[in-house]
Amino acid sequence: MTSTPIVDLSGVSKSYAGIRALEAVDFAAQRGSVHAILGENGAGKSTLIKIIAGVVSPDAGEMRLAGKPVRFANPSAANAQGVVCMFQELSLIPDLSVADNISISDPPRRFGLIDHRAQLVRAEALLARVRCEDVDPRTMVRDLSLSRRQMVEIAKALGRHPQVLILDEATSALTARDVQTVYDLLGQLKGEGVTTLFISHRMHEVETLCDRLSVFRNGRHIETFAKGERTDGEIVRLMIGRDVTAKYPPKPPQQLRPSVLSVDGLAWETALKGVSLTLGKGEILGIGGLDGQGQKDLLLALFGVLKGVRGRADIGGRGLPGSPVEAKSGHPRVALIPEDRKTEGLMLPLSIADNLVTAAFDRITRGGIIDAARLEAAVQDGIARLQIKVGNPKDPVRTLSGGNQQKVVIAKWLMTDPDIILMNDPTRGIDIGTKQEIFRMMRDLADGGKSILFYSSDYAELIGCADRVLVLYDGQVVRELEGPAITEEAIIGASLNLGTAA
Amino acid sequence: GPEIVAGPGAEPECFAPWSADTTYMQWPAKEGPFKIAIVNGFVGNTWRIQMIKTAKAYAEDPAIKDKIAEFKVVSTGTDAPAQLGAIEDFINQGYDAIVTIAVAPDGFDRVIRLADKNNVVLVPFDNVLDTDAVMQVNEDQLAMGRTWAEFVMKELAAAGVSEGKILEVRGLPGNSVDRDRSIGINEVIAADGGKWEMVSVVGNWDDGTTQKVVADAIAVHGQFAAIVGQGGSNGVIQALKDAGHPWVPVAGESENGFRKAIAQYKDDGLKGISIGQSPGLVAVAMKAAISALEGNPMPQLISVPLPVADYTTLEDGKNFWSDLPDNFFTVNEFPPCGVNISGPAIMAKDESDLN
Amino acid sequence: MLRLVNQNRGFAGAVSLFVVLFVIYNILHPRGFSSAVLVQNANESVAIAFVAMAQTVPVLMRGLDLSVGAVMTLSACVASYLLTGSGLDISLGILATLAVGTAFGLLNGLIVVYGRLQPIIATLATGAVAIGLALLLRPLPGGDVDGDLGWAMTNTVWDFADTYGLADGGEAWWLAPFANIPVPLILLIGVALLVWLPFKRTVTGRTIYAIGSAEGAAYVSGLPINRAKLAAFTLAGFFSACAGLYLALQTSTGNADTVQAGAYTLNSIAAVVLGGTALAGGIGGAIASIVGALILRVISFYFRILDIEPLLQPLIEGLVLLIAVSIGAWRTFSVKNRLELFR
Amino acid sequence: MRVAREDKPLMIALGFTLVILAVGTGYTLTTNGTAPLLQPTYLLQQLQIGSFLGICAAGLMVVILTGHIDLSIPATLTGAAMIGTAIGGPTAIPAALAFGLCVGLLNGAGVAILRVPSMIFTLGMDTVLRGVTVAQTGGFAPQDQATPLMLALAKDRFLGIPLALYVWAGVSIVVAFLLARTSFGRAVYAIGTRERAAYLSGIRTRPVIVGAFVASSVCAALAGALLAGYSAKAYQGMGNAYLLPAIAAVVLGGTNVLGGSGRYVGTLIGVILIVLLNSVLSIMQMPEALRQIIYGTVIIVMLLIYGRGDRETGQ
Ligand SMILES: Nc1ncnc2c1ncn2[C@@H]1O[C@H](COP(=O)(O)OP(=O)(O)OP(=O)(O)O)[C@@H](O)[C@H]1O
Ligand SMILES: Nc1ncnc2c1ncn2[C@@H]1O[C@H](COP(=O)(O)OP(=O)(O)OP(=O)(O)O)[C@@H](O)[C@H]1O
Ligand SMILES: O[C@@H]1[C@@H](O)[C@H](O)OC[C@H]1O
Ligand SMILES: [Mg+2]
Ligand SMILES: [Mg+2]
Repeated sequence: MTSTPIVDLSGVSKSYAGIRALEAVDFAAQRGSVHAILGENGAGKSTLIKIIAGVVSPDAGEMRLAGKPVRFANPSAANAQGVVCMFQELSLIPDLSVADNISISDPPRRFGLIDHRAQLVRAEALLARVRCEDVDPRTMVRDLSLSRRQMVEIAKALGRHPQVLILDEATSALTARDVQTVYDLLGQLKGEGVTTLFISHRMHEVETLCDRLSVFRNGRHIETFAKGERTDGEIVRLMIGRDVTAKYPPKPPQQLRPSVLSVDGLAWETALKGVSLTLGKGEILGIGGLDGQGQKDLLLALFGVLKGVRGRADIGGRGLPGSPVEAKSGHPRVALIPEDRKTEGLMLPLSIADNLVTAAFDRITRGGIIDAARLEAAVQDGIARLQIKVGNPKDPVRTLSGGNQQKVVIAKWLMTDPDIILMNDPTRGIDIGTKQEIFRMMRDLADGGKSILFYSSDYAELIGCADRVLVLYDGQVVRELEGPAITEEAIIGASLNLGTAA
Repeated sequence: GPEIVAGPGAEPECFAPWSADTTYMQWPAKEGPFKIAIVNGFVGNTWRIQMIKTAKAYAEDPAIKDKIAEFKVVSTGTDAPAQLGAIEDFINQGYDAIVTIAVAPDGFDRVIRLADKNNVVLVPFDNVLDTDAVMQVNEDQLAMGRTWAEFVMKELAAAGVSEGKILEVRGLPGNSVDRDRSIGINEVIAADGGKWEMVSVVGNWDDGTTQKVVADAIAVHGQFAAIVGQGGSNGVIQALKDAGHPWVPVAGESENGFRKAIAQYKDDGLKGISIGQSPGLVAVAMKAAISALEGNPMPQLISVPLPVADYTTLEDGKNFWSDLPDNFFTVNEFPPCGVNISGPAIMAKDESDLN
Repeated sequence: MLRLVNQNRGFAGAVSLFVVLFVIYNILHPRGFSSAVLVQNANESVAIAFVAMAQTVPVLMRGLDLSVGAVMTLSACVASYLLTGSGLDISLGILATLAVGTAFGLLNGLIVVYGRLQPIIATLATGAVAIGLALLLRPLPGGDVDGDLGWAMTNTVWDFADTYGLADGGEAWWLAPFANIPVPLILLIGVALLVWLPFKRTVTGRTIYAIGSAEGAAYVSGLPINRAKLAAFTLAGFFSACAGLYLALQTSTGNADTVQAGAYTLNSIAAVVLGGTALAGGIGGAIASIVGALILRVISFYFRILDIEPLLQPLIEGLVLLIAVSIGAWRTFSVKNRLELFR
Repeated sequence: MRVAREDKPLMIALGFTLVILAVGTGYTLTTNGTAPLLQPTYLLQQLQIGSFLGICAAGLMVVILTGHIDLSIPATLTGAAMIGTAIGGPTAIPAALAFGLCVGLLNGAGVAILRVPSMIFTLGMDTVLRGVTVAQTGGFAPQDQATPLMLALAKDRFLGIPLALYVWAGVSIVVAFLLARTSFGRAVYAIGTRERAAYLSGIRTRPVIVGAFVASSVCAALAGALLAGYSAKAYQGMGNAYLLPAIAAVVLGGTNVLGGSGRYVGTLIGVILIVLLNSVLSIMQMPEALRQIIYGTVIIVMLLIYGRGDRETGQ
């Protein structure tokens, strides 16, 4: 471990409009290692890798690549030197084909012009490497599911022959099978001497994949150590500065709950093929299964977004809501924490305060006119309730870290005082500490008589958190698990629809 | 195409040659009835509407009705390619004559060549072309401008005014009549001994626009010694009234309202002259087209006299009507040609139906 | 094939609409399906088609260029001075005209890129500047464009050859298959084929699509954002100059017609949308906008065939346009996931 | 911090306004030895002329904030004036406004329900309405004289101040209040920022968008009624001069053309700036060519000084 580090940063600082994102960071990664970067939301991880990848330039400090000082003016300069990054927010172009995207900036050419045929061949080869033979390189990226997009993104990165490959929460939406593919790939790359910098909030991924770990907190590099040198508990303490004893709050005993929502034979287009379920008062009902089995459509249907849904539904004596407006103002009130906070949950340029109240204008107005005092109170209340770390509530919500943005989304919906909360993978990209707070809050809400329908792509969360779990496969509930029967094997087995035997 | 022939032409009292040098054209005679199209450019003002109505009424006139097999009117707006396209399309459709108000004085070379190739008679009128390759019908625009300016200079001199600002209200930019009138006006004023400062605004030949720009000009410049305006003269009067601007000599077109105002305020200083382009020119042009198709020799440039009236010659019920609305052009008929559709008849009658 | 249609649904719809309208027009026309009619139609459509192409490029990267009509007018005014004299003079004049429009487009690009202004407002302002310059050049319409050139460029290939005594005055056997094709159509298609299609197949061209689709993603993917933006506006300037050049040839004059400039700019947006290019960027193409422009034009052709009250013509034209753009709305009603309405 | 950033365009626009006044006054002082630009009567009169633009811009701003645009303002203004004067009598102004309301509802429906891009739907609407005005003027020489109320509103004064300015002030107060203090206003900003998120927040996006278009059309119609009063009549093309300056005023006032941000005061200052710029150019008797060039250059220079529009880098 004494050879020249491939990436070496010293004294790097960066602030955004007064907010310190990184402070005097020294960081090094060795050639051929898989190096995890850990830290809670807002710790500065993304900022660090953006600096390495040439997306933002540091205010101070310097960077060496294989010993040579470098300063990237833009991402293409970094690419040219073998630094390739998969960003937390995808960098694919939705309206171009998969093949176009994979060879986006340096396509094969004939007579100086892009050679579509060669591009296709190249895309097929790279997709095969990430075991995505099912993806047709001519489809538009916008028609792919999030998990497929992440795989395409990985294929695109591979195609750039990285020396240093950076994955910033690139696996947050991946399902078990794809995660395995990524493991294998990283293993291969390591063999070829490629360095991987890996950011994830999924501790088990970090444990299986990485050789070294660096922990960041509040923009500072706290410590770097080899895998196994520290226990999980110690790592978490380094990250969030305190102990996390139990990640999940205790579940109440199994009990009979009056139903607040039940659907029977819910069908929609080709995505839902007769889903039946009952959600009890005060219950956290988990939804599992491989990505894209209709879970998201189910939540959208219950929230009134989909048209032409068939089947019976009973929500407090009424059918499905016809629109989100009806959903949130009906009886019982329904809320949806949507899939993508950046485009569906938040209005990034608007202030934190404005975002907090967008679902609950009636709480801040009298006769349609905004009451300044009520507005102020509602905003303070929302911030306090989820302990959102904000400087000034008038700052654009864009300036918050991912985790805090997610809290804003949740707080916004709690402000409507919903009876039924639909959650679409609410902890995607959320750090351990915050996750714990969210789970705590979910349980408190449930104990307070709210009901939660909770989809997660992370089985561990379902196991730790849900009172009952339904596993969806191909638009149908294939398995219902309850109490001690909620195990990883059971969920994975049902997800792959491996017969009905337990 | 037409042959250049020696005069005189047919019906000289109607188709008067522009000048002694005017050449004559003759097309091979065709069997009627004919297919005739009108391709108007701009549609935005009263004059053009009155023109279109006159054309349609004239096509029904017993004197020519039987000579017309098909009659179509299109308005293309001010876009040159669209106007050229429409003319060419009518040529392709086998129309015999196309009467048009050109959106620009140049640029018609191609359609002229095509018309000649197909023996189609193309007759620009009102806004005519800068060419002698086609037969055209118009009043003398340069003379109109000069007469306006001379009148105003004479009235100012009579009132003992020899310096000040003169407001010129122009028509739709880029058209030939706007250009020629303006040249005439400015030529005369420049030659005058007085110390005149010209201020010019664009009124698009439209009352409303004119009223607005004149009001704005008064707001900015204070007072004018006189106003010389193309179509939209009602607007000039209205703007003067509204601003409480003293009555001064005004030259304008033949709108009924303008003439009414001159008659009413001539003693308060509104020494007015009203020379209108007649929307009835369209009828003269149509008649000329038919005559040409019948094989008659025609002057290349047909002159229709300027219908001059000023505060000394206005007469209620004869060349204006105090009981009729403001909004039509009084001069419409041209008896020497048998064009007897009067302004009130074509424009005011619907109004009275309404009320 | 099905995929291509599906991925270019707007374009496919536009082509079908145009074909239907055009065929019916020709059936109704006494001399339908003749080269004379085609020549006339082509002449009338070339300028707006070029302006529509110009508008497409910025729109693809989610910016509007409100100066295209003005740049066309400016170019036409320049051309009206230069398209005369010897063959060499004229050739240089053509190049100079194209250069002026292209340079103006580049200026737009520089302002948008380095001034970091929204294209729509930056070009609203530069459009005024272009019109001002055009008015300085041509306070009155005028000019002296070479007559033969005008004739040759606005007719069939045969006439072209005939005018310049090429290919045995147009009678050469090898010219026969093309003899009846309108020169304006060849110009239009030639520019599209030789400039637009190759450009689309460069990284810069692709970057324009990428910017319209997801600018942030394009940037982090290492695409040349600034170069693409400059290229987009420059290309828009070039196509606008082509329109101006043609306009000058067609009318043998330059006319600093503000109203016409404004109308062409607005119609170019309509053409772009009718062709199926998304105003939100990322989807569509210049070829599609040519079709859009043709649809706009063919609507007005009908007024010369059918007997329609002249004073109602503008109203009907508007209604047809409104209906045409609303036809796409059936998709809105068949959308099953309302989120798809908000992309 | 944030306040400063939002106020920057306002300060710059104000600064430019002063520069324009100074340049104009310098000119008149040297040529005529007078300073009409600094006389309250002259300024009031310019503002009176500016009120038509101001009212159009107020409505347009609401539409722009939702991320849309209303290109039908010219024909809506004209149409409303024509309908109003044709109907005449005491119902003239209500009729004009009702016409605006209908246009707004149609535009709103086309954009919010059919989801045709506003850029194109309102352009189509403008063409249709233009056609209506042509047919209307030509079909049966309609009555087009402004009613006494229209004349009074456009020209009379109260306490020395033109009534038109009171109307503009009233519209301003309503629009500013709507935007800043009502849930409608919040919804407008939310939709303009990200419609998808607004929809998923349970905001009634369709009625709000329709509302924005109604605001724009009704304002245009009101401006039409006033302008008819000012011009004493309604006429074709009377609205043509109000679209591009209105867009420019809104944007110069610091509103994002793509929606989501901007304050009403900015629009107000933007209008004043454009009105003064125009009148100074008239006073200087600038030929049309130079006028256009100066006009365009001023807009560009101002926006460059704002230095807004930070480069988008994703993340
Ligand atoms: N564009 C920006 N403008 C202002 N502040 C920013 C911006 N980007 C990041 N920040 C701030 O910088 C700090 C570090 O953010 P960064 O995105 O690096 O965190 P992170 O460790 O990647 O968090 P997460 O796990 O939530 O992705 C945070 O406080 C964040 O609010
Ligand atoms: N042979 C091919 N195989 C797969 N995809 C293709 C192929 N050819 C084109 N495409 C994709 O189709 C899209 C557009 O097609 P193309 O480049 O042929 O332009 P076009 O749509 O025909 O032309 P224009 O956009 O100018 O109207 C691009 O995204 C391109 O990647
Ligand atoms: O000749 C002009 C005509 O073309 C226009 O339409 O109205 C006014 C007339 O002066
Ligand atoms: Mg991050
Ligand atoms: Mg295409």
